[in-house]
Amino acid sequence: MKAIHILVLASFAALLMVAAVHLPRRGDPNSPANRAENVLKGPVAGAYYIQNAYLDAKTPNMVTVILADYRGFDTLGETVVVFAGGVACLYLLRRRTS
Amino acid sequence: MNEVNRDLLLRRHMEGPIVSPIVHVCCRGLAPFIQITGLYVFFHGHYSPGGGFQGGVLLAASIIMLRMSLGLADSQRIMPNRLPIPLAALGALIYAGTGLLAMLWGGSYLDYSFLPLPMLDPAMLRYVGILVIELGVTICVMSTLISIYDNLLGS
Amino acid sequence: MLPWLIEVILFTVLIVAALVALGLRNLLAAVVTLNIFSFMSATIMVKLGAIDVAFTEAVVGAGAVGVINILAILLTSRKSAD
Amino acid sequence: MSDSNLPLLIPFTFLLAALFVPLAGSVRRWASQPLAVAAALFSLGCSVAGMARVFASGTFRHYLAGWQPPIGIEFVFDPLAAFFLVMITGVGCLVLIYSGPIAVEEILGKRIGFYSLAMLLLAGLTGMVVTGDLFNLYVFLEISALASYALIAVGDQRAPYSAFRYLALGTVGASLYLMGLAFLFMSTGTLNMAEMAAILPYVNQQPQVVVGIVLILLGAGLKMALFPMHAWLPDAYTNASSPATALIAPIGTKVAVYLMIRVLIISGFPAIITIISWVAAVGIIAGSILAIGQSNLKRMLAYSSVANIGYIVLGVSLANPLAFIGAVLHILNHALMKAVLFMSAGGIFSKLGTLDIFKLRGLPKKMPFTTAAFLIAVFSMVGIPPTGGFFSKIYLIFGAIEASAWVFVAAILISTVLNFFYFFRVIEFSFFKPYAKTEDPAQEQKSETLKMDEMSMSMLLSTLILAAAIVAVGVYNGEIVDNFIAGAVPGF
Amino acid sequence: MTAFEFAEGYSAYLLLVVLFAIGLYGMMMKQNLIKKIMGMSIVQSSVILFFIVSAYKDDATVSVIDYARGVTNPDLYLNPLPHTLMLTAIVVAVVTLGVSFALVIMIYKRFKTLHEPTLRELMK
Repeated sequence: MKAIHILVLASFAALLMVAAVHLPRRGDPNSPANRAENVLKGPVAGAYYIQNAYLDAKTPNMVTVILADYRGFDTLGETVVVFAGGVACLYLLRRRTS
Repeated sequence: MNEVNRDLLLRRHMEGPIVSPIVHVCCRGLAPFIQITGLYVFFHGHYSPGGGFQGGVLLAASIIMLRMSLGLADSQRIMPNRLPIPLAALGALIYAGTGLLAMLWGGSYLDYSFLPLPMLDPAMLRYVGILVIELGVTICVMSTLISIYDNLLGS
Repeated sequence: MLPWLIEVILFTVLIVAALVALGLRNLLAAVVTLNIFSFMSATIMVKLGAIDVAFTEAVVGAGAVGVINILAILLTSRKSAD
Repeated sequence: MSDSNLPLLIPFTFLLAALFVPLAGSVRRWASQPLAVAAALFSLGCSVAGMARVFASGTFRHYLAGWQPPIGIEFVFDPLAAFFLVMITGVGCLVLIYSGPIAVEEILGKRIGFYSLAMLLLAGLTGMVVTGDLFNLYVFLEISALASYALIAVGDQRAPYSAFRYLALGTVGASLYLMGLAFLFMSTGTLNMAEMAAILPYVNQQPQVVVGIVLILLGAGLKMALFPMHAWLPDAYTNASSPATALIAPIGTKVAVYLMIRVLIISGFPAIITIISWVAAVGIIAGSILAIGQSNLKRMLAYSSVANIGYIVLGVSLANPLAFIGAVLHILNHALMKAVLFMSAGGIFSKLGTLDIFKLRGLPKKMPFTTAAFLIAVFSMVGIPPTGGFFSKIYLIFGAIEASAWVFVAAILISTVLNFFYFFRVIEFSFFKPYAKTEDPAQEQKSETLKMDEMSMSMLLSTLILAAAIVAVGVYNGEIVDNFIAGAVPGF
Repeated sequence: MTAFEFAEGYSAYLLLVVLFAIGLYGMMMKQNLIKKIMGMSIVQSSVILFFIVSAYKDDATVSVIDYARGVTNPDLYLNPLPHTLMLTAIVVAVVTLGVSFALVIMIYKRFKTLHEPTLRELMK
């Protein structure tokens, strides 16, 4: 049984490795996520953020601008996840009152 | 061994300060510095790594450290047990409310350039808006982590 | 020299830390090893230039996860069968 | 505020309610349930209004923070999303009305937490449906997942362990999803669903894209408990408290199916759907056979959920319009049926104190209305004509015939027979068994002196409304398909 | 492509896939629930690092504005988008960890063990 699990896991890892070597190489400035224009001639998010973050929010740290403004709803979701964790722990561990 | 540990831990937290004065003094002395660092990290998130979440974790770490050294009873003065969850809700509300304010003033949700502050251009408004919502994140993260610690301990 | 070779070394340390953490029977030691793991991943993030993420990982690994981990182990059992 | 805020308002109302429930609950303990119901009603209104607008003037979007994608996040309200939103908010609203009295009984003193988490769960589910951004979807996925772990963990003695298993498998599912998203993001450079659908044809046959899609589908399969990955589901549904099960079972897994549909649409139904449809067909049969072996009512229903997820996935993966319509209609039907079944199971447990199928004697006399609702849901489950289940199965069978996949037709038919067997046992033991021959005379005495002892009014009312909805879906299935589902069918 | 270039470009991905598999191994094979949680956090860390590696660019600097470089050429800065996404993912991972420990403590209070085969026995 254990051997079968390890075999499944190894083949899964092998599959991922085969896929991973077809990804753009590490550090490629022209990979689809890093370049400035995609195949549809539209803007790519990463390059747009680099070029416009300071102009849009007067904030030098691009990550902060993306976190709080461009993708602000992700961060609201993150805050709600934190809140959910707090409520979940309260719900699970607080002794029953009354 | 394990049971002894557990009892020791709980007794320390229920009854009061632990025996060693060195630990006591060190923790009390260290806590304000951690808090200052947390506030710095929160306010300086615009210019360097940092921001609401990291600042919130640092503030929570300082208070958790006080809880560990002073005991649950004494550290109640700093952050009462009942407070964290309403405070976390308040933090998330600051965030959600800022977005809602922008929406009520005519923009999309979370579009800070529509915030009703006079005499600021959109870029500055975004700067301010980011600061406000980071404040909400800080409060929420800080109080939630303290709440998780309290609940894990008090279960 | 070869900057990426440093990365490979760091990744190797990371994997070794993960294996050791999973292998140790004393859970307290395993948690400490997992803190090493978290610190190593923060180091790799710095090497890759993700300073914000590295800072978060370091703060979280030291301030939140470590405390919660140790608390949970003190409240439950410290020995593991495997 | 304009009309295009509607897609935002639906999850946002739930988020806001989740924050306000602890605040209001700490002042007045009883205030938590009405607040939750009010939020669900408001969201239902928003969903219906949005649905009307979608069918009047087409898909509309809300750009969060005013940034157009791919720079920002967008919320998309299209026909498929509208259908799911109305279903989730409607069922959620009725379950929340139902949960009032039974929550007092089963999770006394934790009601504030329960309603806050229920709001978070609904926020996560509706957010997953409405978002147009793959990473934002992950965030909502985690919100709903965290809420459901906690909801499941409070119940009988074994509940925390089953919740832990759910947490472990759910986290693996989310990690697989994120890994697949990493592969897709690195090869397309975008996170927006529409843009990714436009870019994927340029890179479609490359191995990293295929593996990325497979990883996402694996993650979704873990979340929806598709057959070989269903290990967490029976324990979780059996051991959780009744209101939590009634809330999670009808709608929780459906949203993972929605995620699968979205990913398949984005990637243009790649060749792996053949494998998925075989897996689903095996799941249909296996779930039905496993359900026959159970003696606990909730556990039997949980295994039947596994089988029904198989139906839905089979319909989606056959990739033709008829089967797709059948799958979407079956999602609605299954949500209604499972809601009714679990709600009446909760009522039965609170009045009879047992869920053992062999001890349900006298149920029709004691709880006539609950039994009626239960029977309607069972008829729909088996597929008896005036109810909704019949028509969705017919669509699925026609879809399978159109794809000339006779094995799948056989699987659906065999599973119908198996369905009949395991539900017939419940009916047999509650209606037809004589009252004699029990080992426990006290029990005997209790069941002999039967008086009508129904669930409380709000529980009964919401159960009956849902049971009526099952019949209504059956009677008006043509209109529902023509008006609401036909617009959501993607081009194959 | 020489073996050298291959190692430079892909060693990080391959090692992270190995890490992912190690985490999954911990979750599947280890019988102690706390060990399973450790495996879980290893899996999450590997995914986070995978995204971080994808953001790397040769000869680029960290994503805080360097006024000497200007912002017109995006090749001079690392891609900030995956960094942001992973900040959120780290938070999610931490909160999941907290909830899982809450569950573990509940289980330990009821059954006085965290050994999975024993727990399965007790469940019957």
